[in-house]
Amino acid sequence: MFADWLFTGFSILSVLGAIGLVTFRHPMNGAMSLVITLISLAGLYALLSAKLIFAIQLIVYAGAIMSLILFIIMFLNVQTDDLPEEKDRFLYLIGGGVVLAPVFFFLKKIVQSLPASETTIVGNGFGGVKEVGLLLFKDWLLPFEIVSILLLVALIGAVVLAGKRRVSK
Amino acid sequence: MSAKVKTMERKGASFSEKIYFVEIFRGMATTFGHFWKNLLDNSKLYVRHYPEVEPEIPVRWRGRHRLTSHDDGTVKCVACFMCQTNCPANCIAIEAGERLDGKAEKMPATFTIDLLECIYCGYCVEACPLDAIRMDTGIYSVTDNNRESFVLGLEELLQTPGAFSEEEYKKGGA
Amino acid sequence: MSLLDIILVAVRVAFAAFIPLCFIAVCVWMERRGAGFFQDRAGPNRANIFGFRAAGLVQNLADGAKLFFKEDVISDHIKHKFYFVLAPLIVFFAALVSFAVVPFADTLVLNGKSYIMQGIPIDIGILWFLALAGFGVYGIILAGWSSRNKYGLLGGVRSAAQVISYEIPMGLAIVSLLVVYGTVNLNEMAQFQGKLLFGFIPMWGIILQPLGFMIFLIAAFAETNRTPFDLAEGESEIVAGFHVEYSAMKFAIFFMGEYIAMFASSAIIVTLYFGGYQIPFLATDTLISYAKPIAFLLMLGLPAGMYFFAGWIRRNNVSHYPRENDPRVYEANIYIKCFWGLVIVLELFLFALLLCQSEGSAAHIFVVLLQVSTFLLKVTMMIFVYIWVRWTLPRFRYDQLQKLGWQVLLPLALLNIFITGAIVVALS
Amino acid sequence: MIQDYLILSIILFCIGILGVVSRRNVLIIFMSIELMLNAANLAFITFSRFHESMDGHVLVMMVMAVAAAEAALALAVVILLHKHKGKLDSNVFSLLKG
Repeated sequence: MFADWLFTGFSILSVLGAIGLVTFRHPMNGAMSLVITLISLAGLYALLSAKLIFAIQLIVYAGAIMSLILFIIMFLNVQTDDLPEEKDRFLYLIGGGVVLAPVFFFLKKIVQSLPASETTIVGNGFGGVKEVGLLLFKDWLLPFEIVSILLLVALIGAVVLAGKRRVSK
Repeated sequence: MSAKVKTMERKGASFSEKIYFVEIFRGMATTFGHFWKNLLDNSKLYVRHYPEVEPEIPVRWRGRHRLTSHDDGTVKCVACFMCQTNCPANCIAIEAGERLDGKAEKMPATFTIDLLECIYCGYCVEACPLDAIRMDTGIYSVTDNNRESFVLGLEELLQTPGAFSEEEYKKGGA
Repeated sequence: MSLLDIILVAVRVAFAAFIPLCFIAVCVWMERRGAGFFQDRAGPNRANIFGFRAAGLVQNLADGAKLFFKEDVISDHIKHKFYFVLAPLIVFFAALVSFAVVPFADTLVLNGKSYIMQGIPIDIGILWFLALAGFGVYGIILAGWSSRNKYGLLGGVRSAAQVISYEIPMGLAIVSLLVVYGTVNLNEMAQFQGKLLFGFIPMWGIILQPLGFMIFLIAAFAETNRTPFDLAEGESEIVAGFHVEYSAMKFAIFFMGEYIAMFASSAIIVTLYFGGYQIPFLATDTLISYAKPIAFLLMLGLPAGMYFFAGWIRRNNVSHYPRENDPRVYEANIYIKCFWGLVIVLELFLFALLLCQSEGSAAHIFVVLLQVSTFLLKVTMMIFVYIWVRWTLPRFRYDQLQKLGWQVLLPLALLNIFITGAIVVALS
Repeated sequence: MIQDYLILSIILFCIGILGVVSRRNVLIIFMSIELMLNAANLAFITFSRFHESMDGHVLVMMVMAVAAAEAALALAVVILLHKHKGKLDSNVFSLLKG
C-alpha cells in the first residue's frame, strides 16, 4: 500500500518535472525540473528493487550529467537576454501533443495487453551490487568493453572539441 | 660603502622537496609544535591582554593630535597652513585670524581635525615649522556614538595634555 | 514494532540528524581556538554569560545571535531569487543527509533482534555518500550563477569544477577499497576492520590502502572546499567566491553546510580508513564478553584522567596578568566541579553495570555507547587534522589544483586499483 | 502494476519527443533527449522486474554510459557553437561548416 503511494508521488513528480523541462523558457529552470524527474525516477527504480541502478542513477544522472549541464549553463553565463525568443512554443507544444496522442494511445493499448504482475520488492539480492556485477562481467563482458572504449573516445573527442584551438596561418 | 652580499641557497630543487610530502609533514610538525606548546600552557602565548592591561606606548607612537601652547598659555600655531597643505587625507581645516598678543601676525581662528578622515600618518607633525601640532597624547582608542564628536576643534586640541615630558619627547627624536 | 523498536529508530535518526548539528559548534570552536594556538594567539575567549566563557564556546552563541538578527539582503539585481534562496539549503541538506549512512556503532543485538546503528538503513552506503556529495555541487552552481555578479560566477565556476574533478580520484580510491573489503556496506566495512592482520596489527584501511588513503584524503579536502583547496573563496582575488552576495542566515546556512560537510567527510574517512567505531584490538565480540573488566578499568582510569584534566584547567584558566581576586580562578573551580560531577555520574553508571546480573542487554548497550564515543573521538581527531592542515599549508593556484587532480591523483588512483587488484588476485 | 510503470515510461518518452520537436534552445533539446533515454531506462527496469532477470539492469548501465559520453560530446559542441555564434538558438546553427 505504502509502495503504491510512493509510486503515485514519484510518478506525478516525474511527469511534472518533464513538463517543466519542455515548457520553461530558461534552460536553468528546465535543468532543475529535469533533476526532479531524474531523482523521482531513481525512487521508482528503488521501488522496482533495482538497488544498484538507484545508486547509479543518483550518482551518474542526477550527480554527474546534470551537474555538468548546470555547470555549462553557469559557465556560458546564460541570462535571459541570450535566449532564443520562442514566443510560439506553447503552440508548437500543443500541436506536437495532438500529433503524438495517437502514438501514445497505441503504445498504451499494447502495454495493457501484457499480463498483470505484482511489483513487490524482490528479496535475495535481486539488483544488488554483487549480482549485477557478476552478470555484467560474465554475460555482458564484450559490450562492457566496447562501452569503455566509447567513453574513452568521447573523452578525447570532448577535449579536442572544446579545447583551445591553435591559430593556423 | 660596500653592500654586503649574502648568497642564499635556493630551496625547493631537491627531489624530496619536489615531491612535497616530506616538506608538508615537516611543516605540519612545526605548526603542531606551536599548537601543543600553547595548549599545554597558554601563558606562553604572545598576546597583549588589551582591555585589562593598557599597552605601553613609546614616545614616537602616533596617537590623537593636540596643539601645543606657549608657557603663558597662548597657542603656538601661527596658522601657516603647512599642515593643512600637507595632509593627504584633507582632514585639517584652518581659518586664520589676526593675532593681537604680539607673538606673531596670525593665529588660527578655528582649527578643526576630522578624526574620521585622519589616517594618522603624522605628516602634519613633520610639516609644522613651530612644533605646534603633536601626536603625543597617547590616546589610541577614539570611539563615540555620533559623527559630530569626531570633529575636534581648537579648544579640545589645546586642552589635551601630552603623555610625555618635554625631555622624553625630545629624546624620542620626533 | 514494539516500543523498543520505535525508541531505537528515534535514537538513531536523532543521532544522525543532531550530532552533525552539534558538531558545527564544536568545529567552529576548534577552528578558531585551534587557529589561535597554531599562531601563538589565544583565539576568541572574551564572550561570556555571567562570566562563564566555556573556553570560548560562548563566542559561537554570540556569532549565531549576530547572524540571526542581521538584515537579510537580497540584492535587486538578482533575478532568480528562488535559486538564490535554494542554493544554501541544498548545500546544507546534502551534507547533512550524506552523514546519515555512516554507522556509529556495531549492530546492536537486544533480545535476539539486531538493530542497525546508522541513520538510514541502506545497503549501498558508500554509493549513497558519493551521490550526495555530487548533489552538493548544485548548491554551489546555483549560488554562483544566481548571484549575477562576476566574483560569484567565477567563484562558482572554480569550486564547481574543482568538486566535479576531484570526485573522480575519490571514486577511484573508493573502488580499490571496495576490492579489498568486498562490500559497499559501510557497516560491513567497519566490521571487516575489526580483524587483525598477522594477529597483531588492526586491519584498518589505512594499513591496507596507504596510497588510496592519501588520494581519498586529498580529494576529501578538495570536496569540502577547505584549504589548501579553498580557492573558491580566495579573498585576495574573488572576495568570497560563490557566497559574496549572501548575508545573515543564508550565509550562516552556507557556513554551517561547510562545517557539516567537513564533519561528514571526516566520518567517512574514519569509517573507511580508521576502523570506524572499532576500538583497536577490541572487536565487538571481545568487548561484549569482557564488558565487566573493561568497565572496571574505565572506573579506575576516569578519575586519574580527570585529575590531570583538572590540573590542566587550573593551570590554563587564569589571567596571565596581575589581577585581584581573579574571576577566572573561580570560573575554573566551577568547571572542575562540573567535570568531577560528570565523572561521578559515569562512575555510578559503570558501577551499576558491574553489579548488573543480566548477561547480554546491559553489556550490549555498554559496548554500543563505548563504540559511539570511540567513533566521535576519532571523528574529532580527523576534524582536528582538517584544521591543522588549514593553518599549515598555503593555498594552491587554480591551474596547480587542476593539474594535481588530473595529472597526479588520477593516474595514482588507477595505479592503486591495478596494484590492489593484482595483490588480491595473487592472495586468493 | 507493471502497466502503470510502462505507461509512465511512455508519457515521459512522448514529452521528450515534444521537447525535441518544439523547442529551439539547444540545451533544452539535449535535455529532452536525456529524458527520452531515461524513459527507456524505466521501461528496461520494469521489464527486468517483470521477468525477474537482471539483464535489464546491465542494459541500463550501458545506456547510462552512452548518455554520459553523449553528454560530454554534446556539451563540448554547445560550448563550441556558443563560442562561434554567441547564441543558443538551434536555428542559428543550421550551417554545416563552422
